[in-house]
Amino acid sequence: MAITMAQALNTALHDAMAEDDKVVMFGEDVGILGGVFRITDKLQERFGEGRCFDTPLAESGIVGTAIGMAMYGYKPVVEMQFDGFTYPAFEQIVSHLAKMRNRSRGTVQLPVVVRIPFGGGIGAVEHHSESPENYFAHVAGLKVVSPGTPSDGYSLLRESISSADPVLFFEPKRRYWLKEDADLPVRTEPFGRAVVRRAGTTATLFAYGPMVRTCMETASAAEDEGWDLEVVDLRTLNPFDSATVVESVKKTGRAIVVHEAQVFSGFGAEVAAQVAERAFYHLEAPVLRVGGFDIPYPAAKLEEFFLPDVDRILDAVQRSLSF
Amino acid sequence: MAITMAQALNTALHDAMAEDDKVVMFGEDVGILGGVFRITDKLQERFGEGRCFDTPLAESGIVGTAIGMAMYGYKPVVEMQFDGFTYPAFEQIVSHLAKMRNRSRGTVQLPVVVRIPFGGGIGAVEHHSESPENYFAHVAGLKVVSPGTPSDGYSLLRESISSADPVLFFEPKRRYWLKEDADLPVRTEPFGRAVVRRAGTTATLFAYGPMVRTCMETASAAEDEGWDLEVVDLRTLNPFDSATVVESVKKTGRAIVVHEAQVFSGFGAEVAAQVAERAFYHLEAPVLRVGGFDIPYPAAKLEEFFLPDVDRILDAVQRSLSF
Amino acid sequence: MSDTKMPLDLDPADLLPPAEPVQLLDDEGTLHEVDGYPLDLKDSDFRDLYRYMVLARRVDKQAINLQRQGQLGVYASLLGQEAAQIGGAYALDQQDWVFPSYREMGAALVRGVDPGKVLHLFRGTWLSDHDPHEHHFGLLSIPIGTQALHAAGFAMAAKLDGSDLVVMSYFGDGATSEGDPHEAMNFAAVYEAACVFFVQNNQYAISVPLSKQTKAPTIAHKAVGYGMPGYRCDGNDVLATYAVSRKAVDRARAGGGPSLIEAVTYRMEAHTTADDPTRYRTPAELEQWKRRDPIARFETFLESEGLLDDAFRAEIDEEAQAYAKRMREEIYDAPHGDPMELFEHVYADPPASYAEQRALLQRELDEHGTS
Amino acid sequence: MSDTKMPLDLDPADLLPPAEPVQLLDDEGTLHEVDGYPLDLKDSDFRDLYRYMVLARRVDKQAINLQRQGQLGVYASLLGQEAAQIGGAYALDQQDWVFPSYREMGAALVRGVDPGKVLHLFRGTWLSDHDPHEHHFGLLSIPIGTQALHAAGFAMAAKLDGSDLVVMSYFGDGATSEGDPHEAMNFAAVYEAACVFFVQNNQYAISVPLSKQTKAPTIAHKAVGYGMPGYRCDGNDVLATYAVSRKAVDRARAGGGPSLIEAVTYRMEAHTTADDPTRYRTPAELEQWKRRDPIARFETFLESEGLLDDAFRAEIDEEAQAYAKRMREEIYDAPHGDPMELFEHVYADPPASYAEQRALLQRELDEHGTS
Ligand SMILES: Cc1ncc(C[n+]2csc(CCOP(=O)(O)OP(=O)(O)O)c2C)c(N)n1
Ligand SMILES: Cc1ncc(C[n+]2csc(CCOP(=O)(O)OP(=O)(O)O)c2C)c(N)n1
Ligand SMILES: [Mg+2]
Ligand SMILES: [Mg+2]
Repeated sequence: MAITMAQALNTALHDAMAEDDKVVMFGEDVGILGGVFRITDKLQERFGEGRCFDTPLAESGIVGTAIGMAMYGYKPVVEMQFDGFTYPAFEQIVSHLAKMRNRSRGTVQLPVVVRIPFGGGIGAVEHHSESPENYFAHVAGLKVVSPGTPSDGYSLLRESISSADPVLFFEPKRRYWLKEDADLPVRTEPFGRAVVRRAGTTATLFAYGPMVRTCMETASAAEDEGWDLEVVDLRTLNPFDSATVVESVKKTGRAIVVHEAQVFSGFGAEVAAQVAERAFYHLEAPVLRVGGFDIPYPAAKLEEFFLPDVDRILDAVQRSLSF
Repeated sequence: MAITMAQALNTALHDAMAEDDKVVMFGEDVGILGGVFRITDKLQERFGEGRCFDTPLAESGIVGTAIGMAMYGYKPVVEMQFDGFTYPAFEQIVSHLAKMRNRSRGTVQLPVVVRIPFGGGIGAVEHHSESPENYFAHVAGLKVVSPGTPSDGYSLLRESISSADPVLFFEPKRRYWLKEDADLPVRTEPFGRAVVRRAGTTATLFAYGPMVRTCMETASAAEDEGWDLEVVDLRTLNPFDSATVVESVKKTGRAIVVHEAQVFSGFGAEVAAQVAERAFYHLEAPVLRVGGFDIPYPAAKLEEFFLPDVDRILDAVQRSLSF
Repeated sequence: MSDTKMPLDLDPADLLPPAEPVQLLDDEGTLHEVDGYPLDLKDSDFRDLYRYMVLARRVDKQAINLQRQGQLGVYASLLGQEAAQIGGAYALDQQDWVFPSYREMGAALVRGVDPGKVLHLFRGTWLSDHDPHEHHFGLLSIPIGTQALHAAGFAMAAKLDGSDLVVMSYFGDGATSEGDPHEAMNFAAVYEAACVFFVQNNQYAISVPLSKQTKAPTIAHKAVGYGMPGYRCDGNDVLATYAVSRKAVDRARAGGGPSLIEAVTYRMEAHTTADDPTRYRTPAELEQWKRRDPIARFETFLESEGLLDDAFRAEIDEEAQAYAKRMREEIYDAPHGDPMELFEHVYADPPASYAEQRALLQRELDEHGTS
Repeated sequence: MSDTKMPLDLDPADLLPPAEPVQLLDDEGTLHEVDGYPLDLKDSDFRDLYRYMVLARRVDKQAINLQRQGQLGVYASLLGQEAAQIGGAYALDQQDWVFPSYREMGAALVRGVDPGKVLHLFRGTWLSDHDPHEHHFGLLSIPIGTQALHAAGFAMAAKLDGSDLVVMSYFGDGATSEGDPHEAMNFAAVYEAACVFFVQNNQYAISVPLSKQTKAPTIAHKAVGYGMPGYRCDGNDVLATYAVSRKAVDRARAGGGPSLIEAVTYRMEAHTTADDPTRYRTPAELEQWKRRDPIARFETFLESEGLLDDAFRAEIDEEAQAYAKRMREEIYDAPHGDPMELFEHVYADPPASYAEQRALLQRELDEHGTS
């Protein structure tokens, strides 16, 4: 059956809440409205206002109370309405959500999932197209996850909700309507496994979230050039699957990391650094990074010039090959 | 004359405020107390409560009002009391301080300096030894600076205060008492220039802030092994001086990046990625990264096991050489 | 120990806003005098207030249409909030400043900002397109409540500089839950900054009604915690919003410090054009508020005062059409502008690394016309 | 439009805290009954309150000494705040929870937490060393005010679960300026969670006096903005802090929702052992507060009631010495523990990358004994 990413995520929430009555969902407009993207559609109707509720407009409040609820024994799933509105919760995430388990020597667990629709490509106004994943990938104590396909949307969200560790779950909002043939419930590879979405020999494209699809399109387009690209979907930034990444580069000898976020000190730097370290003797060209420019996310009419697309990635492949 | 980093910074503030009455300094306990590290000592006494004042306890408030004051025409220098207390201001920094100039098409400039005593090594309690620089290095629109010597402390702070762009100024708190022979006022190299602190041929150590000193000590210790290490002080993370970095690696063929922050997705990843890309054919070994482990900053009695030190860096040099 | 006593020599009850919001025009448009809120308006002021409200509504409608025609990505309507916004901004002098949220097209008009320019944000031509310094009107602020701190800081700066300008910060009922407006009110109070916090309580934060946002008796009561006056007015009565703002602004200008105004009003449109309000509110509720339309009410009053004749109506109508036309001209098929400009404004002093990135973009433009 | 009216059927003045803080024992230790604050204490309770205060002071002193001897990195004293802290925590049942800041050694004692264990944070053995679930006492929280949200969330959870436990969150006067306590009080109020926000107003946030922190008439007045009661008491009168807390706790347990307590007290020591308060406050001020010592005052009362004889004094003294001794034993030269434990608790399910990092640290330990 063809399902969209949005349906997959919504179903994952329904199934998790049906299975475990400790799972609660809250955030801004997630109740009767079902969230601005309808990812929480019908949760309140089905599970009642106690288990799915609207909060006052305060993101630090949302994450901070989620921590308290988790200490009590609940498994809160909270929504940040958009990527750019995660920032007020930064202190609660970095100083408490990430650190409480370690601080308490393991006596306090915080099984909290923070859902964040992220990334651009939907023509939105400012603050609605950010890619903040690397602020959090750098925080020890968090898991950082971003699905690129509907089945992974379902499976990784279910795994996030059952995880005893806090998870920042980045939903590629421009892929909410991306379709895939899949039957729910589905379980895909667990956290910490990158997946080869397309095997190839010429070079490897590494991506996660929204750029997985773009890389697949690039690989198709590259066939015209006679290039056989491998596409690796990283899926979880932390834990990071070095092994699969390195294995792929050992095979292809060339690596291009792709994300929407500005390149400077983005997650691509970590991938590039690891590849350059661990596949040193196998690299036939430097690891290249393709991403947004080092500027703030631009206005809607200019986002196409900011975002990596098939052409920009092909250009990088070309540069890699001509090394 | 021998001056300490703390004296250099304090003098820079005094001189900047004396020179330009638009410079104002505020934050928690910066007034009569002179800041918990006394970096703002006697500013209030000398310039009055209007130009150096204590604020209510609210970091978002501090940065947010600094933005308003800058829009009016002042040049606010604000203090975050400790690294770990910068996080409540994250939204104001990322969504406004960094972006307002671009958003306004250049009609609004925000010459704000956010001073942040950062890093560990002083046996402090939790949240007082963080290295948050890479959260900000990834933000387009900010400059991110960290002096490693007293003269740079003076000069880079003066340049930060006169900069039309917002600056996050990371003060290596464990080096507040580091001494250097220097006469103030002193002007060193400008933003965007890395400096070779010690020329060498065996391998290059890249560092900034607190680790510059540690790397210099490492270079001395390395002489016993017959290694001639080059030490490059990056000084400003953004703007980043690729040219000097690459030039050094072209010479030595080996690079080790050192910082206190956890390695995973830290600033070392950016340095490593750039070196691996831009000095690809000159590298004789993979760029290695030496930093904190990927864990929260530990309790005081265990920090020595977390922090990079001479031995850990020498070990990396050894690994680099045996490649 | 004086610290254990109340530092104020006030009757405690004086701290509290009145039980009823200040209303000068009742729902039928009849004027009632209210103690403490004298009206200092001339006929031309009455006419101006009306003019701005009608223009705001027309401009708002034009923006919605532009969005429906695919010319804007999204738009946040002020329908129903004309009296609240305009009464507030009208109480300001030219030297004063406004720090708006994203819904302040009406206040923008009063400040003389060209509505067409404001729309570039919603079209996505650029992230904004007016110079705040020209009209003393800050950039529309999207992260909720954050602009309240800029307003407080600006007012702190003005005070330090010896200026008597006043700053007005707009935000919504939902915004009162965020930390930033809380910190802003506290800073403004502590430094006795001339900052007026103007809350348009339009009953909703997207789908979330006020009753789920706060248990405060009213939003005006929140002022107590900062030791500042909290004023409350009927936000659909432009004379009330003006009179209350006048009082707050005069007080601030005279050095009396900040205050909080709650204008009780209603968002007649969807939250933005992307929203579907039928999911969370009833036609009956809408109907109730429709009957309290701020413009209709003020018209009744003006008519009874003989201030509204056909000639004036025609004049405003013409002006409104002209505004709408200029907006269409400004926005309709406005080109996206030069992508190379993306690198122009990020820094006064851009990093060397931009050279390479500019070159990449230029190459892309040359080769594909897009990235 | 009922929304434009006050939703409360209250006399507005009822919302406000009383002009004078509630005091049951005057500065001379004489008991006065206060309407609405009946004392439900038995003789054993009076003795217990005294006992906890004396123990807290002794434990506090021991901690300062340990710091002076270089055994602790830093320590935040509660000297002078014994009545505030202990009166609050004493009003709780065993099932209830406390979410403390870093200054809550007194509250820890009441909850049965071993003070020696608390000190490991200040020594730096580990970041904390007690299991919150054992005594229902959260980890000491250093980022100001953040724990108020954990408390609110915990109370929301308890309510959802049908439990009638009550949560008490301690924070300081300075913390009221941060966004988090604001958001916490709002959440607790909106969800009618059983959460008591207990502010120890000790007049300072490090060097910043209350007058620069807020212009609110009192901190208790801040409750008005959340539609919750704000109680104010003499924080150096343990009977007042107890009676007021009892009222707030009972109300919360009965489903009446959250409230805010301001205990007016004074920090007699430096902010922490790293602070030099002579820079910002006068000996005269200190002297004034010394005369209002919470323990001395309570002693006078107990003596007048015949509840304090030499035997009881000796018993407490012995207990206090024993506590101090155990603290010394626990902390003195406590080893730093196994560095390899650093990787143990970060994740329930640690990343594969830890293997390499563990190996590196192990190698360093083998080679150098340190990193
Ligand atoms: C920090 C932040 N969180 C969430 C949002 C998403 N959002 C946009 S408008 C809005 C509701 C605002 O309500 P209110 O303050 O009452 O203003 P109104 O829209 O009613 O004018 C929300 C939640 C945002 N813009 N900023
Ligand atoms: C978010 C944050 N900012 C700054 C600090 C540094 N700091 C520690 S204690 C303190 C003052 C706190 O004052 P108050 O809330 O009155 O509590 P008290 O120490 O008086 O008990 C400050 C500024 C901190 N711990 N957390
Ligand atoms: Mg609203
Ligand atoms: Mg205090």
